[in-house]
Amino acid sequence: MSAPATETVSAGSTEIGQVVLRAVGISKTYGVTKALKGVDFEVRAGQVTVLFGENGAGKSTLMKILSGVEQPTGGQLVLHDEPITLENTVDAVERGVSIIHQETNLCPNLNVRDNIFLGRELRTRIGGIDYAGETEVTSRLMRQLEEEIAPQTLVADLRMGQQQIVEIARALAAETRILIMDEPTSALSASEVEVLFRVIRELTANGVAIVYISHHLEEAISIADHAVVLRDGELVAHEPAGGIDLPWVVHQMTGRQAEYDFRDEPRDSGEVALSVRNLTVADHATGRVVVDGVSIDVRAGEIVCLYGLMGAGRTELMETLAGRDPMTAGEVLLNGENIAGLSVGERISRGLGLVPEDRQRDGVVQLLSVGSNLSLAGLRSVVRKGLISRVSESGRIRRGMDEVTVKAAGPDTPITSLSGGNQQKVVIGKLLMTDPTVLLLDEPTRGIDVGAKGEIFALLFKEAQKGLGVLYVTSEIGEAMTASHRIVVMHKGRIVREFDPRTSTRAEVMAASGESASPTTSTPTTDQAIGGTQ
Amino acid sequence: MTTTNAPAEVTPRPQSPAGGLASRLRSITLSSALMEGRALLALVLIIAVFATLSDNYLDPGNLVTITKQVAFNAILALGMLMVILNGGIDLSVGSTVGLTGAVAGNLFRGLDLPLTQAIMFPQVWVIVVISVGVGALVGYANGLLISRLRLAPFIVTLGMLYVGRGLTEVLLNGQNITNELRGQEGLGNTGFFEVFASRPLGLPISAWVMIALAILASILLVRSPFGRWLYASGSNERAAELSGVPVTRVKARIYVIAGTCAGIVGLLQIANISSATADLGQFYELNAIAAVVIGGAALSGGRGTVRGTIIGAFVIGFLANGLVIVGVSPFWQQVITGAVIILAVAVDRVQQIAQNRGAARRAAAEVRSKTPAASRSA
Amino acid sequence: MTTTNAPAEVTPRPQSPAGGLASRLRSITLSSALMEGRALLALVLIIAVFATLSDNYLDPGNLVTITKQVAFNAILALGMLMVILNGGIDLSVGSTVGLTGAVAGNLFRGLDLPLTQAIMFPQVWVIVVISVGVGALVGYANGLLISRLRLAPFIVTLGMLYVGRGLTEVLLNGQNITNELRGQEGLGNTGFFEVFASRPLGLPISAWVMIALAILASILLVRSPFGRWLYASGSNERAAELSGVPVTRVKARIYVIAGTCAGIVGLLQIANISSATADLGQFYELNAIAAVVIGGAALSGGRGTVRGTIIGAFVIGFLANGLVIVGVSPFWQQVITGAVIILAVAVDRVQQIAQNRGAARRAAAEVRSKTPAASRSA
Amino acid sequence: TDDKGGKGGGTIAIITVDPSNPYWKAEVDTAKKAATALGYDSYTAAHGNDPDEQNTLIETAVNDDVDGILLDPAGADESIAAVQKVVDADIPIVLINAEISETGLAASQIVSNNAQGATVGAEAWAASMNYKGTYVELFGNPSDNNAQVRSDGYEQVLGQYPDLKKVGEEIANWDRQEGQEKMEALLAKNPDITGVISGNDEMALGAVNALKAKGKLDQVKVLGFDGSQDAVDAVRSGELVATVVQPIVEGTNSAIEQLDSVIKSGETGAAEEKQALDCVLVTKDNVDSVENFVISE
Ligand SMILES: Nc1ncnc2c1ncn2[C@@H]1O[C@H](COP(=O)(O)OP(=O)(O)OP(=O)(O)O)[C@@H](O)[C@H]1O
Ligand SMILES: Nc1ncnc2c1ncn2[C@@H]1O[C@H](COP(=O)(O)OP(=O)(O)OP(=O)(O)O)[C@@H](O)[C@H]1O
Ligand SMILES: [Mg+2]
Ligand SMILES: [Mg+2]
Repeated sequence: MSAPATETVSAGSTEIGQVVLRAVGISKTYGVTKALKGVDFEVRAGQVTVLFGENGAGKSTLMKILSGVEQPTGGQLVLHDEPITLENTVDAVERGVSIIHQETNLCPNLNVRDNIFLGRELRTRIGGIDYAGETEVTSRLMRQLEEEIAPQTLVADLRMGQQQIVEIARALAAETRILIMDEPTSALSASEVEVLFRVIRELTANGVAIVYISHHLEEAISIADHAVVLRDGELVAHEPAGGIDLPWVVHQMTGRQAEYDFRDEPRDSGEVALSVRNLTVADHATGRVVVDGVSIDVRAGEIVCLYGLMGAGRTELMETLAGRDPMTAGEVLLNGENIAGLSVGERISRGLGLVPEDRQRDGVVQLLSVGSNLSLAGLRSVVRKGLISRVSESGRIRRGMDEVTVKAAGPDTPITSLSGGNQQKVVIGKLLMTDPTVLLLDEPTRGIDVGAKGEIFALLFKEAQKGLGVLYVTSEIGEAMTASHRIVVMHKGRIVREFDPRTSTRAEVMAASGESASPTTSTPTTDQAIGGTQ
Repeated sequence: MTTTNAPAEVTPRPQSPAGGLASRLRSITLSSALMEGRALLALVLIIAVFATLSDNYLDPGNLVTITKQVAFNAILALGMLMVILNGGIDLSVGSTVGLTGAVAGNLFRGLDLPLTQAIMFPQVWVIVVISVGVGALVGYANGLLISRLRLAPFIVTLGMLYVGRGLTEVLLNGQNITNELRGQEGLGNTGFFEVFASRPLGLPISAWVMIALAILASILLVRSPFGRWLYASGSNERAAELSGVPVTRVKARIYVIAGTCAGIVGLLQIANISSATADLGQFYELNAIAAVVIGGAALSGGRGTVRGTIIGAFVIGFLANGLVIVGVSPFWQQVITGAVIILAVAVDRVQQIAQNRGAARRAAAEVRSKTPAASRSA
Repeated sequence: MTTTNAPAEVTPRPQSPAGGLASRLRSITLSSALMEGRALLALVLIIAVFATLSDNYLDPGNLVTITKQVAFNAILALGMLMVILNGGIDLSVGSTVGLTGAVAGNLFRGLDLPLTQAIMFPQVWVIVVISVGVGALVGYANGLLISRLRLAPFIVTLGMLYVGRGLTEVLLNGQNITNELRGQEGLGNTGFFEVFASRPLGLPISAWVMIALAILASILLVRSPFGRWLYASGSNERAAELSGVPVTRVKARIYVIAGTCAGIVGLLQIANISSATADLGQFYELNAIAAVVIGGAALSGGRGTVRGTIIGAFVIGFLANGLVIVGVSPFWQQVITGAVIILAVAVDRVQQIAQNRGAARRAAAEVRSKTPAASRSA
Repeated sequence: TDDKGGKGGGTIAIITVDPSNPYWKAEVDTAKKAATALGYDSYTAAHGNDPDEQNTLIETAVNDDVDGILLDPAGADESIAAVQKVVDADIPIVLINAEISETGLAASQIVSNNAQGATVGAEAWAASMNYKGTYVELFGNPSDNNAQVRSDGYEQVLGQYPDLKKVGEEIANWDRQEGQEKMEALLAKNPDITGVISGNDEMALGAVNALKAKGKLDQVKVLGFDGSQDAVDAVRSGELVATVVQPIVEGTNSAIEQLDSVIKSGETGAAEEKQALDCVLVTKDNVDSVENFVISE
């Protein structure tokens, strides 16, 4: 305690369970938003501290401060009992703190090796890059992570999940004593998650401290040594892992008992609204078939869940249905009309729209207000004599905001100031305002907290009751089981089976998707999703 | 009905449409005022400086001169604004000005009809339509290449700059066209100057055209679906596309608009200088871009206003005129113009940085005053 | 020692460095071949066309002439490549060429020392250092404004274009500097032409400088961390920054490099035309940008190579020379140059689209042939 | 009409083409000096041969209520409207160097006789070629009337000699470096030419550079135009066979004198409105009498 500064990184002196990094009274303000309000937080050597919290609770902000990405507006970081300030990420890495970001932060034009060593190159004697050395390490890391990615593969050519693996490898390549993982598994397949958890255990065994964030609550609980819950920028609970379970976590996160279970009578009697027949899609560049003879029907008022692993081809299927990508073969009927060859806009006006997978890239228009985002897709309906009627537009926007319950100061609020969940509601609302017959949603709840998830599904079921057909993609089995009338499982571009969620089990559905039934979680899985207690 | 925890319980706020509109207008004014603030500031500064240095600067006559001059640039800048809102750039407008001028000149000189051996002299309105049409056509070619083939606007329009300039020289063949523009009674093609060099109510026609086009552009951008689509696709093209915005069509159209504006300026300019010359319009694109950017638009797209653009054009016009009136050497005029362009965009950045610093300081102070224990405890 | 995942404990795989290098070279060749393919194609086509049209085109003497002219553009293009890799643009390099030429000319004319009443004549090497330094300084100013204040490169360098051109005219004050460049024995400032207009081994010095700088740039881009940082920050600046890449510094430096290249070209050009003139370097920036883009670089940053850029510069040079040799009317030369610029970037896009169509067709055919039953069942 | 003028004070606007070019620089410097000597303030502006810019500068000067304007016009037809504006505002204007195609507007037009200059230049050059051989021409900026006038003047003379054959022509925009590059390419195509005629000195000097580099300067005769100092030096050293000097300094001096006279008395004192400034041929014989556009003798 008296002379701590000299040996910050040499972890030999730290014992398992000892506090290595402490955040004291950390506050962070963005303009008017108070993202963190005096949070005290501890990271322990050789243990996994899991951070829970709803969207916008401040998890990422806290982690960015711990890793030097952002500077706090108040409070103090203490590393090995020494007060420190982290000016930037380099500072943090030098002190042994690395972070895997929630959004992948890679350069697509560089190869895997270059990305892993970017900013901390291995040098040759004359100052050039030691390519041989870097390639060696990269290959070794890929073996460790059980990914067959050649070091010189361009990152642009990798799947999202593989990119996440590269992010993880990059953190491992640094001499990390404290590793922060912000949603590392959001794009990983079950088997990849398993590998990641193995790596985490190896690291902790060697005294590395891990901070872990995930909205896959069960998965997170299974790896936790400590659970910390943030709510609205404040730390509301801190418990050793032994004493926690799912309902507790949800309760702490939301401040209330979670309750969503939308299981319902099957709706196989309505009219077929969307009919997909033998749809085949080939990748533009390679010509590889990614969607292979898919046939699905969606009836009016029916909510169909398209379940599958990452890379099953679901996104391609959805984007093809929406009209962004051309289809190679097959036919798509909307209300009996063949809509092949129509543009995205024409499909929207005929009643078929897509809520895309990547909200930031494809969903929100950043420079437009909440209101203008909401009215964008249905703009044609507020046009009078060639001009936008302000009265009818603002009327519709208000109704839309009420309908999807967007929490925003008003229609003129910049969309970027909303939390992820609320942004997603705007994107959904935007399409609902076009009076669709069938709504397509690709991973509508990705990166969204429990409360917002419930609200989104509530909204979908309400609309379904009014006759909307819904086809949505999810990778979360709990969601598939509790929030659909029918589950369609896709594997390697093909529809492999269909399930009635009331009569089937998680294990069956997961098995069909090609993954092992109970891969990562040690908690007993019940079909009661989250906090089924009523 | 089925859900329990949906925030549907939010009591619907009793918000009148009028109130909504007012607040909407307020926020528009506020955000655009911020954007245009620096341009207005620059304009006021420039006027103040030169008005004290020269008595004749604010002469009504001189103001009319400046306005006429500004009008040409402003009309081009309006087209350029659309392109820049889309995140594009059009380097070819200046060369299109020259080309349309040359086309009009050649039409006044008469069309050699290949078969009949006769020369046809189109009427003035036909000439006007064809010339502006040529401008639109150049824009159409740009738009096609940029939107369909997804080529970089910078390169396409750079190439078009050369093509247009070359064609202009081919058309003029080293000879300016001057007297022919007056037309001849016998040929029925007189009247060009009477319209295109007229001064209704004492203001040059170019100023009127600028005003008309600015109003048109405002309506297009603020009130029409096309405008909304333009802002949307300039900010996030992929998202706009998935919202049903015809992004390719929007992108193609704006270059047509820019080309059409260039065509109009081409006609106004040959009337103004009463001659079609080969280097008419050279560097106009740079001035137009400068006007748009000084007016607060972002070159990355999605941000910019008609009003800012017009103010930006006036900044450039008042500056150029003031430098001449004050008698600054032509060499130094260039230096000062360049410096002002940089300053105009630097000012609000510096201001912004200072603001951020101030905000951070205030926030830090607030936190300190609230949580003294925490910071000491470390 | 204590850490588990440190790269130190890598079991050294018995991989010969040569093997690594070879595979590395292979992968570089493949991906860059795709990028540079169209440039090479254009070059070969141009050479083939003009060689059949004129016997003198492939004359060794003419090749040397072309190479000399290409060299100036290529040196500028190397600097421009760095800027474009970063997603920036530098419109000021041409005006910097003129400025450094004027500075050098003035130094040859002698420095009026303010206090001593004497005129000092710096030695040639001092002149060279100062002139290139002025180029670097202009670049430094650009870099500072762009990286620190985060201003748009287009606008900053556009402003700098005016400033530089104005200063050039101020320095020359309407007088070309010609005879003074020779220096005088008595003043100890002779020898400029002996170096900067020399022809070692029959090739003009500018060509040698181009070769040297190309090698240097290759090493910088491919072998040094700076190069990796540049590619990284050009493609995803935020990611690069979070990885610890000093993105601001990288950005600031590349403009210094571009300015330095412009300074070198300025010296080479005044030696080449044996005079410092006021409009030296006009439009050079456009040619440099065209070379970089024809060479396969993306204006959005992160993509481009030294080899492609050099090829791009040769495309432009061979084309310009060929058009003159074949006797194409000067008016049409511009049209063709513009068209080739557009074509060069359009070709690979069209090819890519065709490829995609082909791939899709093949996939469709495959699907049909595989699952005849399925498609019938619908 | 103007009381300020009577006292010899007042302001003269000097509107020229491009003072970064030595020729116009001499014009501007002379005009300024002469105006100052007569007790005027003066300011200079440049339109760069852009009639639109000229319009603006003229209007600005009119608004500024100057007492007199010296204008080097941008185009014979294009400038009429601009000059008319000055006349309408009752401000005296004198044109220098180039003319406008209308009389009765400007007080006087003191015009370099480009056609005559081209003829004397071409004669001298043809003689040095012994009236035979092949040659190429470098052409100025096509949007500048003088480029065509000079080219026509050359053609008028050289067309008389059937043994002189033009084998190429390129635009080099009055620019030395462009002249050099175009010459290099022309040489590759026509390695055996024996002559080069150029619309101005800058392009001619560029051609000289190219010829020197190819070691062909001694077998090729080059003709310039303008009489710039560099060109005069080149004539002295034999690199150019001739250039043609326009006595711009004399012309400008008398232009300012006439302008002063109009301001003070309403009369120029000259017999004609249009006064031709005949160009003077500069060859090795008289090269020492020319310095900075001033012809002593
Ligand atoms: N750069 C920023 N500017 C303004 N506000 C921000 C910024 N970053 C975060 N915020 C705000 O700070 C709050 C906390 O955000 P943070 O990203 O830390 O949440 P999170 O817990 O990680 O949420 P999620 O689970 O969605 O990732 C939110 O209200 C967010 O809108
Ligand atoms: N950029 C890419 N380059 C090469 N292959 C790709 C790329 N993106 C996707 N793929 C491949 O296309 C197939 C379908 O991917 P797609 O993204 O549609 O799957 P998905 O089920 O939606 O998964 P995710 O949830 O990750 O989006 C997979 O085999 C995937 O590997
Ligand atoms: Mg987060
Ligand atoms: Mg997907």
